[in-house]
Amino acid sequence: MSDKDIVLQVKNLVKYFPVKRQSIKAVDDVSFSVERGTTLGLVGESGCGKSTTARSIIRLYKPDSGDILIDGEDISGLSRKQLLPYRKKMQMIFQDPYSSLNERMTVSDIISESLLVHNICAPKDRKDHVISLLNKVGLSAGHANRYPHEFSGGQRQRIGIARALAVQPEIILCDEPISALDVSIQAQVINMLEDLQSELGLTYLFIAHDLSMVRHISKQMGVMYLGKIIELVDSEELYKNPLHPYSKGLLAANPTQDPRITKGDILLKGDVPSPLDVPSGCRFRTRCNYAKPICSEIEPELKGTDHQVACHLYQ
Amino acid sequence: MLKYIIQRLLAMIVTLFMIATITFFLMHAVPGGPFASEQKVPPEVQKALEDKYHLNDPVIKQYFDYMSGLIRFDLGPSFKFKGVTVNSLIQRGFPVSAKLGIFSVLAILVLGIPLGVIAALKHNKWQDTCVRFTATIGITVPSFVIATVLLYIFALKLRILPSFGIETWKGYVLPVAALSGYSVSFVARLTRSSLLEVFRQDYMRTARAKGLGESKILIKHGLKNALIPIVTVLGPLIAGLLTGSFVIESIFAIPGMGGYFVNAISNRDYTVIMGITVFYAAFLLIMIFIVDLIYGLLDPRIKLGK
Amino acid sequence: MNDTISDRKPSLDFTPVRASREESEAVTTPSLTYSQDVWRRFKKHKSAMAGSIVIILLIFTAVLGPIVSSHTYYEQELDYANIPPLLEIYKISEDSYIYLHKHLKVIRVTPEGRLIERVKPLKDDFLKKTMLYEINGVEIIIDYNELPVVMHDTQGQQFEMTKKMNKSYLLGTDALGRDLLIRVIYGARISLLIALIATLANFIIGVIYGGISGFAGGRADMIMMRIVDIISAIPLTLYVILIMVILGAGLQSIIIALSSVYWVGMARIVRGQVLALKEQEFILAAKTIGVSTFRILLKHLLPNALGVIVITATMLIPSAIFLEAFLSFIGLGVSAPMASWGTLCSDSLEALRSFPYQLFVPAMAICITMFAFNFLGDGLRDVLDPKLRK
Amino acid sequence: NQEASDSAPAEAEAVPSVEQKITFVVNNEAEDMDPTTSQETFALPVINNCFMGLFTTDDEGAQVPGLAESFEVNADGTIYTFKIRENAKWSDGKDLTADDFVYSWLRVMDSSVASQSAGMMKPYIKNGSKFWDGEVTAEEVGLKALDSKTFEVTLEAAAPQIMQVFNIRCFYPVRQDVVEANPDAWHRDPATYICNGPFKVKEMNFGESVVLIPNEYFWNADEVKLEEITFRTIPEQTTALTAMETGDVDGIYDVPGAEIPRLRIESDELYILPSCGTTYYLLNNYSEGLDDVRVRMALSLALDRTEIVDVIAQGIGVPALGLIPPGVYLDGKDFRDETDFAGVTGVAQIEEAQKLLAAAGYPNGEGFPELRLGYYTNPSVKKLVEVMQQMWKKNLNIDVMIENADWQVFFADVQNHDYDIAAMGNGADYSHPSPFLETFGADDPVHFVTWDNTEYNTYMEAALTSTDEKTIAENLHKAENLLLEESRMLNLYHRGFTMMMGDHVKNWRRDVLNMIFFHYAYVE
Amino acid sequence: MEDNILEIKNLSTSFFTHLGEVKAVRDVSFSVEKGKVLGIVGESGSGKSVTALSCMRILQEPGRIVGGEILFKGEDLGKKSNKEMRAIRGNDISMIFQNPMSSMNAVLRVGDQLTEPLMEHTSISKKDAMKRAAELLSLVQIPDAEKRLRAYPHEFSGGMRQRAMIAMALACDPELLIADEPTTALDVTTQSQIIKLLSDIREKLGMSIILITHDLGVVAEICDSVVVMYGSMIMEEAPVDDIFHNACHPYTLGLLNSIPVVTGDSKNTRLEPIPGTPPNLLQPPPGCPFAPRCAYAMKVCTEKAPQNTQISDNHRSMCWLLHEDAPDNFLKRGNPIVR
Ligand SMILES: Nc1ncnc2c1ncn2[C@@H]1O[C@H](COP(=O)(O)OP(=O)(O)OP(=O)(O)O)[C@@H](O)[C@H]1O
Ligand SMILES: Nc1ncnc2c1ncn2[C@@H]1O[C@H](COP(=O)(O)OP(=O)(O)OP(=O)(O)O)[C@@H](O)[C@H]1O
Ligand SMILES: [Mg+2]
Ligand SMILES: [Mg+2]
Repeated sequence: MSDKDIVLQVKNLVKYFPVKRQSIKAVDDVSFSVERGTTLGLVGESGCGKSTTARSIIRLYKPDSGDILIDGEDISGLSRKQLLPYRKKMQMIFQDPYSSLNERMTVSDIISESLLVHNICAPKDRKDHVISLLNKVGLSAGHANRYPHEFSGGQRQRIGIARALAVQPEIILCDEPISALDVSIQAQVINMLEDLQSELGLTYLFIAHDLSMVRHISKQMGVMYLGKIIELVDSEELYKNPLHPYSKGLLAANPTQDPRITKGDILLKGDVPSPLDVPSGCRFRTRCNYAKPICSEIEPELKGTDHQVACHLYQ
Repeated sequence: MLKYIIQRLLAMIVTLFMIATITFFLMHAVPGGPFASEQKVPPEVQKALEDKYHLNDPVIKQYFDYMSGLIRFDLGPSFKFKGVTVNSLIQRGFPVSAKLGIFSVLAILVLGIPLGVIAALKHNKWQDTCVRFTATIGITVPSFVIATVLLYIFALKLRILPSFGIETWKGYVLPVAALSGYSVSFVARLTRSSLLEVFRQDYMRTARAKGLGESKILIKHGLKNALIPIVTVLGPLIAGLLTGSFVIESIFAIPGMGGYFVNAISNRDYTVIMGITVFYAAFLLIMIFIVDLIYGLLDPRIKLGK
Repeated sequence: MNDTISDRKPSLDFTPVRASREESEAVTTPSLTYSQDVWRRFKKHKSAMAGSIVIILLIFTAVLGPIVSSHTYYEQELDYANIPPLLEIYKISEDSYIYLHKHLKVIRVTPEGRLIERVKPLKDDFLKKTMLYEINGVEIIIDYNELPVVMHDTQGQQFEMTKKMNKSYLLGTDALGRDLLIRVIYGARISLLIALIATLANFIIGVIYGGISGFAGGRADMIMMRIVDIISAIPLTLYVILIMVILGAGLQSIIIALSSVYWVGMARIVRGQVLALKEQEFILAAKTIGVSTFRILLKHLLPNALGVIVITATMLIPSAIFLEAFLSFIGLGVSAPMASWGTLCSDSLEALRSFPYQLFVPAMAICITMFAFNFLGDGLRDVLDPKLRK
Repeated sequence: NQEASDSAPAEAEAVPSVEQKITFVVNNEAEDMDPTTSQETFALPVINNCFMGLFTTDDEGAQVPGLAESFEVNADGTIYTFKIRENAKWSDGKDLTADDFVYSWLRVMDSSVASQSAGMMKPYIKNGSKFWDGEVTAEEVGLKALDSKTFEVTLEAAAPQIMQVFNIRCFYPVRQDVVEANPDAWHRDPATYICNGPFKVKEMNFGESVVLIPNEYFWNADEVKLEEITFRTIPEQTTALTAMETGDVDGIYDVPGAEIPRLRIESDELYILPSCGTTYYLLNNYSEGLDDVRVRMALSLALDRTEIVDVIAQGIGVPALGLIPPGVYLDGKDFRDETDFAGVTGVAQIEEAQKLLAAAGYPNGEGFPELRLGYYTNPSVKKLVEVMQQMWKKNLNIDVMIENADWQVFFADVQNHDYDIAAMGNGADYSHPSPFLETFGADDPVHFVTWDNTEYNTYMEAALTSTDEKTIAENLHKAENLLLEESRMLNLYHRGFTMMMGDHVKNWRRDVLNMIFFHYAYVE
Repeated sequence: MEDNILEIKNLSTSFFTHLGEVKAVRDVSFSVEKGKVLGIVGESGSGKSVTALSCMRILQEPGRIVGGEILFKGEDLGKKSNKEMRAIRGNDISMIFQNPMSSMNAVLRVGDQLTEPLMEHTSISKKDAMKRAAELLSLVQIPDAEKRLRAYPHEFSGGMRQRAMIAMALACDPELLIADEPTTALDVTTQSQIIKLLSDIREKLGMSIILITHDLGVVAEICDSVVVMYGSMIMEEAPVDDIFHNACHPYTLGLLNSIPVVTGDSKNTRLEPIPGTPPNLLQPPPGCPFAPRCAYAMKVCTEKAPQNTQISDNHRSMCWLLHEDAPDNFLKRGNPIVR
């Protein structure tokens, strides 16, 4: 891996949320790295810790342990002030295009706030800068003085992207940026993200439920389950040859999008166990059709070179 | 849960202690004293009185004496009302005030909330307008005006209600009306807006889709949710109502607790000021605590102690 | 839809029109800035408009009223004390009319209801309960042995009575014979100022305190809220007296008194709002950008809580107006003869039975103001909140 | 009156033979019901009807024997020997003796008891003040029980006003055993409230009412007719008036000023009585401007006292041209009749006032410093100061700033002489000029007047040490005249007193100080 | 057609807001066959939910049905009194909603909410109702049903809540179930469970379902026929196979093009989104609502509302491109999409 240009590396990231005397193990020892200019997709069911991972990386949360290396520098322990330069390198796009924009600020205010905080350009150029950003995400200068409520979900999401782009980041963490959008709009956003990536050489961490979209955009994919990555592999490979039973289930659950194709049985049954009460050994064993006695005793590690998987079936 | 309650109680005691301390020093910082303002009392008599009540001790000593009494729930003797302890003053006054207060709380329940419900149900209809109008007046016009006007109309002009006292049930009508005017109006408004908010919620639509009748939807689904914000304001409101109002009690000549308080301040009746303040504060804190507990009951999502 | 195709056929035009990207992206609502949009909706919001017009009128009256009035707020005419707005005028002779006051004062008036002068009785017989007056040579006897009081001439002939509006004092006079109208107008200056101060205190202290408490959360929040509890439990009168002793009476003391206690309700409410808002994603977004806490509070959280804040602020105005009356009563307020609405109200209570209009006038002023503020507040909430538009 | 006629038959129906019960309103809960320590007015209705002193009041309000059936005075007027009635008893049947008097009076002068009334007894009684200071023992105080029914009092010096002084509550006897059993609270419990007057206490409902029933051991119990008196506490005067007008109560003190003109017309039950008090405002002669007697006089002359009485006092007072109210008799004459009013009249003398002001260097008010007119939180005082402010503005073209404060703060300021003009007044504890005049003397213990005039002090000294009524009167007149010539204060009006009592209540009495006695009252 | 359980004819619904009339549903007609699943797809704001709510007559103020008929088993629901409607709601027709989080009352126990329709429409005792509720919960595959009845909604996961909602809707064995985006807020895994559940239940109970969604994948899996809505109007109605393989409306095609292809190498195929955003229904475009976004729009499209073209028996499309006078185009020639 050393010859590759790694922009973002996460090592053994752990984030627990204390609740009463217990703690929610939202992210439990997660490691991965992302090459510059590529996209890492992160999928998994609701509550498996995708957002927490992203938020810990961008330091909205303070990780309990682990390192977050941006261009090789660890930012996991930095203070708010020290973080400021790294905020320029890394930005985030949020899931909900409605709650992620302040209803009472104009689009231009929203975008120029980034410019202001980081002193990116002279005050008099700010307006032009905002307009160029808007153009970049497919909006026009005429939109600058409007308020978020005048935009559709897709447009709002573009505003969110423009806000993230304003600081000229290298990495963008996309936390389910399309989940709340209509199909017809989702494609608009995905296309734009792809265009921006090729244009600006951005690196994405892309989080979503929808496997087909993630697969479409990302080079590598990680499958998360209950705070852990259980499979990490090239996305085409994951599609063609998922190893972990959970990945298989996820794939199978994805709608076929063609009435002529009839799907096989659903592999996944039941719900994700409570993160307060993580099963011993392999976390997935409670829903796994292939569970063996060993699964309840020893926690499988993520192993493999190109195709990493954490499952006793392959160890 | 138990740990939570203990934690809350400890916090309450600390708060109470702070309130007592601040009030104590504030009180002593204000000019005058319980015996300092009598025109006809010669200085040596005044000094004798002050000696008798230890008012010539250093303030710090008085403070520690008071606090040690407070710990034993001994609020000391009233300086003004000779032969009356603050404990007995509260013991006598509080039940009277509380009686009025309970009726006012009842008024909130049987009048304030239903009026709010009607207004919400008849959103933007004449009923709604009426309720909003009356409620605004109720919030605007202070109790002393309401009390005086009511007394004039019902006791003097119509002569259907007694002019003072609460010896008979009729006696309660006017004081309760005047006392609860603000709270009823406030709660009516709050109920209305809270209910309108609830009406917008998805589960109301679900209930409708089940084929439930409107009244059932309202009571079972609407009200319980709408009550949550109301309960939060009810705590301090009830504490205020139950501990008595100076204005109402003096206008209607009701021997409650509120009546003494304002006089105690202008008389600098130190122990009474302290006693009633501490009692009220404790009551307020307990009410807030109870409200939190009820809150937890009403809304299962709220886990106490979290 | 019911047109048959054949009817319309000739007019159908099948030339392709390529929708340009610009066009298809265009938002179909007219482009307005937030403030323009708010203003446009505000103009359409009838009750908000009505409320603000009333408030503007009130302010105008408060500022300009004294200029046009022939009376001053302090000028006393003790002879004309307690004259109501509606006069019962008796015609004594062709050119002399009198107004008989409830307290059996006799005042000569013009037939239109303008006061000329007070006439002193020639004789006031306590025991027989009669009074003798002479007006323009006509002797009249007022007999109050039996109620209602009768007034007749020496032959026992009663006089013709008409009711007229008081032209000298439109809303009557107070216990010292001062024009109530102008006093209410002057009162508006104080009471509206108090409303303003209270609102400012709420906005500046309450909102910021509550905002910080809610945003900080955890231990800081706990301590800050306990302080609020403490402030609301400590007797107000005590520190008001202390403030008075230290600073003396006057506006600055009122401002300090109001702003030291008046914001706690607002602080609680803002805190609640901020607690709910701070988990929203736009706050997280601001944090990821590196926006400072203070700016997040000021630019992001508070504007979004504004609707609730405005409503609460308007609800708190009447209690501020009456709190001022109380403060004035214990010596903190503006000094007499200046009077606020609150003091006018409480001063009039003593004479409520004889002269209810003295309460009615300032109380109406307060009520009208409150309705105006309420309308405005409700309207503002609607208008400020773009979400309501969705 | 329509309403009255409506309710009348109903009452007649309900009560065939008239119940001997009345309810009388007091405005506040009594601070202290112990006659020896109490100093405030709200306890008086109870104390006056339950206790009796050496003297009491007859129908005309004149002083007549009470517990003492007779007394003797020695030649220089320093030793009084009282013969206590043989049938004087306590309400529990025990005999009332001279020892009871000795005990009670010593109690008043005992500094550890800290009786607020001590100041009204100890200066008169021989060694009283020394006893207070702990310099002498009880035996040395001029109080002696010669036998069980003979009580001898030795005065410090002859005192002209002593006969009135003996009427004050603190000279009433209290019962040693109950007091000592519970010195602080004996008077709060009907069971221990042992008294000696026509009535005794049946119930005490703190903050609400005190109910009296006849005391069968009262020496004149046969004449007592009322079966029950309820003193009901109603703090709000307007409520009390409402209750009075609706017939819920039978009598009230202190009618709200604003209602008086109406009641004068409508009601037969209103009593407007003179009260032994004067409202005057203090002038600080160290304040700039006020240090000039011409200015002070100008301020005084510019006030229209008749209007003040009419508008503020609703006609229940009398314009005060001097300090001593009418009805104070000395040497057989009404003290006021002899007063020279230094040119002050009932109406304003504007020209005179303007001249004086000009002479003092402020023609037409020019350059006159803005004076502060301080008053305390009270609605009717507020009206008064507003009227005065206007009168000065109109008549003298000077500005006065009104300052309001909580009574305690105000009083502290006055005591520190931090005022220009301050609202004040005096109501007497006994009907005599000296309590009024003493305020301005050097000896006044509560020294809030900024005046130390040797001439004045000499007159006062001469008056207070004399036993000859004529000398006393002469000197007191000289003192008062000096006050008025110097225009040392703004005498405004002599207070009146209002109360209402139902027509059906007969034979109640009041004394010059407007104490109400129901001893022999009855309901018709 | 006797086997139509529900027939909507020319339904129009508007919201009379202070800004003006929002025409949320315009002249919509379709029918649901007995025992079949009808899908309604379309972008957000196209009027799907309002159509459903209109059927149930539970529109909120200021919404009003302004025209058309709603024939349920031949009877016009629009003419029924409120009381009659109440007897039908939750009993003959029931509905489940998009957001299981907010559609359940958070302060009432799941059991209470489940038994509500039972208690309302049948004279069942509380105890029996509880028993039935437990059965229903097991039917929707919630384990430990009896215990779960006492739980509060927040103690359920999203999927469980939605299942509970379904159970609630099934309580009185309705003949028609309207599911308004039942899976939008859920995970893919849960979504597929719910879809499976719905189709199982349909088979088991033989009821008809209207499934509202904007996810074509879901439609493909379960629906028998599909109505495509856009801008408060119906664009196309067809059997599910035709929608995916013989779509005759540019909007339907646009929708299909926006989703990444499941099979094959997705990396090189660029997605083809429909440009632009849906119209504002306060001032809907005069002609075809889709015209402003349509790549093939013609002058007529911007002027006249499109007319109905019957492609086959049960396939109709509303597009001027299909007009006989329209220039020859791909729609007439057949589906251009290669999938
Ligand atoms: N601030 C927090 N406090 C306590 N627990 C939290 C907090 N944020 C997240 N969690 C918990 O951590 C776990 C992981 O949450 P996270 O939001 O990272 O999941 P996710 O994979 O993003 O899910 P989704 O797809 O629903 O967004 C969940 O169980 C959640 O309840
Ligand atoms: N209460 C309402 N007041 C005003 N307009 C409304 C109301 N409810 C819905 N609308 C409008 O009606 C139109 C259709 O809304 P509807 O909810 O049916 O859309 P939908 O197709 O269900 O969209 P989604 O996929 O977002 O649920 C929208 O333009 C919406 O703005
Ligand atoms: Mg997430
Ligand atoms: Mg919908």
